[in-house]
Amino acid sequence: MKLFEFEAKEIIKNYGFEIPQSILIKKGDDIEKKIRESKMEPPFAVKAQVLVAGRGKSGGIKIVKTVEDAVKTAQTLFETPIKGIKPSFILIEKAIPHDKELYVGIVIDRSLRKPVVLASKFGGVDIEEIARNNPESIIRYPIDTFIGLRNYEARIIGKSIGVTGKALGSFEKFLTTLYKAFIEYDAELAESNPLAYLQDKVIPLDLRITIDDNSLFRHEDYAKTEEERLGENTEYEIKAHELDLAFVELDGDIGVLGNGAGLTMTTMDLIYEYGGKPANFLDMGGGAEAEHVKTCVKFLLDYPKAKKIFINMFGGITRADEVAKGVVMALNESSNKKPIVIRLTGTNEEQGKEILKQAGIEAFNDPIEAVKVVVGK
Amino acid sequence: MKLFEFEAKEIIKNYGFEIPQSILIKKGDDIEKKIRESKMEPPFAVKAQVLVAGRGKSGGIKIVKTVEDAVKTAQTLFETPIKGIKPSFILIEKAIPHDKELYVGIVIDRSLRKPVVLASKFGGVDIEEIARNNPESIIRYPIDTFIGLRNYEARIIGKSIGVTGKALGSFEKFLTTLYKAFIEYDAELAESNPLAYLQDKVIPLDLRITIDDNSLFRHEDYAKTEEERLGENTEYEIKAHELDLAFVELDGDIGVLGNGAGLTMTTMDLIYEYGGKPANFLDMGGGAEAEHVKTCVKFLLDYPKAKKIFINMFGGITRADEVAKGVVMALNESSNKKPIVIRLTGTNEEQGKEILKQAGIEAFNDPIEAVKVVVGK
Amino acid sequence: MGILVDKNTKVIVQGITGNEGSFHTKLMLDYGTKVVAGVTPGKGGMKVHNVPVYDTVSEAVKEHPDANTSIIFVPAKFAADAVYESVDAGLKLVVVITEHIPVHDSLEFINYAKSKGVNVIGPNCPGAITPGESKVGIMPANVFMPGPVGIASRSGTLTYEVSYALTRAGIGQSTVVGIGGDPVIGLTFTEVMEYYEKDNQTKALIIVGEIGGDAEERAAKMVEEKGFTKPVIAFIAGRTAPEGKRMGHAGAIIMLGSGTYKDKVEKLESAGIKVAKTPFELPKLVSDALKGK
Amino acid sequence: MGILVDKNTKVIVQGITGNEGSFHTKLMLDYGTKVVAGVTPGKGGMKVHNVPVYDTVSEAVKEHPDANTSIIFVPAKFAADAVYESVDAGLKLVVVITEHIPVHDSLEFINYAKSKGVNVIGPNCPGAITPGESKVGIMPANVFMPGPVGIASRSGTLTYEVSYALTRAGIGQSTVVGIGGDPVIGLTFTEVMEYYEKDNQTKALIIVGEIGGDAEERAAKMVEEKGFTKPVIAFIAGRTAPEGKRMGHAGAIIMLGSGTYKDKVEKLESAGIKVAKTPFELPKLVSDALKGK
Repeated sequence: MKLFEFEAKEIIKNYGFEIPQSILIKKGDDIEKKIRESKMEPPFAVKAQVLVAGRGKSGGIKIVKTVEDAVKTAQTLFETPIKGIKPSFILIEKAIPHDKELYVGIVIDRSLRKPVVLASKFGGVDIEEIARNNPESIIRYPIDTFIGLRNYEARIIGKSIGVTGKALGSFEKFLTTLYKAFIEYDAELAESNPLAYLQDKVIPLDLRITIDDNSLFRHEDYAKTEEERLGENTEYEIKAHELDLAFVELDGDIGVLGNGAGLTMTTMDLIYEYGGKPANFLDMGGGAEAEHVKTCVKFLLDYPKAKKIFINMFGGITRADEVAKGVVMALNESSNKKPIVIRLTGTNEEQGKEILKQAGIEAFNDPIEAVKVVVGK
Repeated sequence: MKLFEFEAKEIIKNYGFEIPQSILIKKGDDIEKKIRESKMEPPFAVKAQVLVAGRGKSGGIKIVKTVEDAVKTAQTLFETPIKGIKPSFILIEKAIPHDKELYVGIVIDRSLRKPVVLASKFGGVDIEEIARNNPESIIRYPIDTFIGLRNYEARIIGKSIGVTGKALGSFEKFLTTLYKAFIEYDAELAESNPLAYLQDKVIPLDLRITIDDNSLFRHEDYAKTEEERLGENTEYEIKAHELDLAFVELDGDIGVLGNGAGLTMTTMDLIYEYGGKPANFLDMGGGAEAEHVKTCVKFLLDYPKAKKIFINMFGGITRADEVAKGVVMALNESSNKKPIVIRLTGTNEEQGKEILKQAGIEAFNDPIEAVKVVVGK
Repeated sequence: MGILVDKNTKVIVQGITGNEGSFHTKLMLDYGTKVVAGVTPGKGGMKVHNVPVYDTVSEAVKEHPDANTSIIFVPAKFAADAVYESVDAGLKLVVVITEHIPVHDSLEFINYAKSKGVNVIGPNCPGAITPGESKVGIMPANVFMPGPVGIASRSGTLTYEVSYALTRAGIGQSTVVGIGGDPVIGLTFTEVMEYYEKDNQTKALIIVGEIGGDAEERAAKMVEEKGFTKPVIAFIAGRTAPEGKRMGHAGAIIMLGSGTYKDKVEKLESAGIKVAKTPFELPKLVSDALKGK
Repeated sequence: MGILVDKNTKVIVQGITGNEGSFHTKLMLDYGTKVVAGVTPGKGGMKVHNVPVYDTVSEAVKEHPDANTSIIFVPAKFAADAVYESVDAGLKLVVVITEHIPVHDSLEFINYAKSKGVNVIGPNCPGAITPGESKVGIMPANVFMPGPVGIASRSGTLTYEVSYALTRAGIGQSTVVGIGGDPVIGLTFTEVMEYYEKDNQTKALIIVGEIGGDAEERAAKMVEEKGFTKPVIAFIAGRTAPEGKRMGHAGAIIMLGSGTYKDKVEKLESAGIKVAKTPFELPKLVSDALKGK
């Protein structure tokens, strides 16, 4: 779960790290009054609070020199979709004049199985872009899981991206604070980009924290707000999320349902290999029962991008008869009709095929044969 | 720094562990109104909030059956000194009927250099008493510093003192919560005694947390309240604390000032060995300068128990001339006069002795000789 | 012989009284796996499919000192604790079936287990099976048969599919290890491969990877740098997966431009590892490899 | 030779630009100690008494790869970090002079150092000196002279007093180690004694203990159980200290009825260790012991 910039900054602030003065504007707020009351003086950075990447490039951040401009800009931003999404919040922040912009992020290194600090003196652009243009500038510093990030390590990292003098102490405090947030909020990613590097301190101009979804039971306040963060997903991804389905929207026209993530991806790949285009990823999971299969199939029947449906099911723990039952239930309950091709094999295969046969569906044994039929070649 | 019972319980409660309903009474509060507002029903435990040990035995805890009795008892307790101290707060708590009382504490094991959980099925009396009467009942379970106390370990500990069934889950939660407090509050001691063992849960009837004084910079809220906790110290210990002196009051009549804790203790021991009785422990510390020595000597001049003063100083990093200067300054500034015997040796010994000589004091070289003089034998 | 699990494997089932734990205990017993004890806090004294249940792993180990392996079915919230308990009780292999464990928990218990010399398989994995000897996992037993091919896979169902295809083609398996679909897992491809390298029964190896992370790239690098004496064939799922989206598995996501299908295939092929276009090509490719073609 | 510090000791001073750090760097240099570098974050490039200062220990070690020991003068709040830095930079002995370090910090860095095979002396200690070879600490140099007696002590000034008494009596010291007055310290009596046991120069050992904790009891137990080939004589400070009060040192407190003078003396004596009534008896007792009386 991605946190909004203002939420991430709030965390850092509560840990005692100074961030730029700001006010948060909701739609309908009296913006001018709020600015006046805050006693902030321009210039301001007016920033749309959206979760998609590339906000700056998409025009979501404006620097303004007067209160009047701030009000106007905020009103405009509320109505300006960024990658399709209109913001619900605008952050008006004291603009910080600065010369240098750093990149600092913490992620998990899968092969080391450790958190790793990424830092570069070339902040202000995506880490991918830094990796392309200045790969040698990126410091990778792994952190011991049990000891955590020590202050001296933060200083070493700061020094290695050119931070010196008084600002190094501020960098040390910032990075150890960011690491604390990374750990305490079960983050997959905690990142400041850009991190402004001033004479005597560093200031996070942007700040991003992504909480591991699996840990949300430890972060109940955020778990409650999960729905309002789905903005960056498509309409059907949001619907799938509400139904608790593992669904990803794709650009093709063949609806895909498989059991198990690997098999479902492979089914997509097979369709592509044989000249078709998958319309989605949808994994019914392991050990699915009829009711859940029904939900999945009905979802694909309702999903307009899917012109046909391909169900690829290998029965192991999942039983073929349960899947067949679920399919038939879905077809009976839904008014949408679409061509369906089913490959069914493994545990209780015979019973499953019989159930489908009675509903007029001939299931395939061989996935390749089945794929060829669904792509129509 | 010892926390009051109600403070320790507040910590555990904020971590999500259920404690008995209660209200905190300050002097001058309308006790009856507060009880009525809380909607608590009797019986209550009315408990003086003092930091000294043995509160129960000293009559600081009363069980009452009516609101009227609670009010009366609280009023009486405010006026009843416990080991010399009248409480500033009274806790009125819902009484919990229970059969069994456990002991659970966490301390630091010096030789293992690990936190260690102490637990016994014979709670309700001091751990010292348990150690005397039921030593085999005490479980000692050391905790890995980096991994912390795992839930399964809490269950093992609970089981080993006879907690079973649903209550074991509650015990697990309590002990892991107590350990969290122990770590996050830099505790030297975190202890519940008694911990009531009910059918389906455990409830901490008393709870004690002692914060390591050296860590108070991390616990600023408590550091601010340091003064009000000094009640269990003597008048002169409180004065010494205000002057930041390492002073302990003793029962004899010879005031002792040394440099270094070991040497100062040894000086006390020497006085005792030669038939005298030390009136205090006072360590001027290492590398003391004249101003600080002056403060120490003036303190002893004002300290009525000290009829004579013995200064034992071995010059290493501390310079004998600085000490001599400090002594002379104190004598000049104070109107109190007491016999002073000084042993002075080491760095700048000659200059020091010369300074004292001009003030009419003949310093000794040999501590034994000096001690014999001060004890008057 | 196979690797990691064999006829000497003596299993403790953590979470044995739950639905999944109980169900798969039955299936493991049916397969001949030596399940010696189960653990569920507060349920000590029960029996599940005639397997005695204890409150703690240390009690189970005390009564069954030959136990050497744990399989974990406990809910995600409590799974980390279950791993620590097994590691501290002296078991040598911990198989974590549980899905949705917080990744910071996995980081810690995997590092802890490693520091104690304990192997972890998973989390979010189907377990490991050495056909004909021992099944410590949730895979359907009937798709496997003993033979010369090792399989290491990030995916569950896909592994069954591949194994079944081999079995139908008359090619058996030495050991099949589902290493897990999470971003942070215990044994990864390279570590499992070191076991396969030493195993006499294994004559060829299939790697079933997927997009996300760089486990396949590292396997390729290891083969390239250290060499591997047995033929390796790979399949990678997720060729058509978009960037930045999790494909079912928490680990199956292309992030910061890394973990793409293209990268993986290039690295594997440049290390001399054949990459199958579909899993159904694998029996032919393996059969050729076994014949030295 | 002595133990722990000798003429091969190459010291890095952490907190060298502070008052104490700078002052004692001068005194150590005067004594002949090889102080090769200093560290103060943000002060890299300076010199203190001609010793080059670096921002980090790793930089100092890079420029002075023969450095093997650190002495720490940084404030309590930052001391733990300084220890981690030295340990991670590969130094083999860390002497922590700093007083008032939170005990939970000490617990962690001492365990960490131990796991990396690094010795910690202190915290809250005067350091160690091998007279005539190297002084890594804050003790006044003039009270020591080389000789056959090892001293391990929980107290600072008292140690100087004892050493001076020996020196005046013509009895020199092999190595004098102030192990520190905190409840949780790195090397304790038993560990230091293992070094003394192996040291050829040391012919007799003095233990200067004090009330609180059970370090002296453990030393007694070790002598009783494992034996110790050299005569040991002890002095314990705090015979007249009351229970439950801290006597200056954080570690000098009788708690929960343990750590009393009486207990310590009984245990030591029953292990055959003579306990002096005053520190001024020690020269005679040691002299007798050296003569085999």
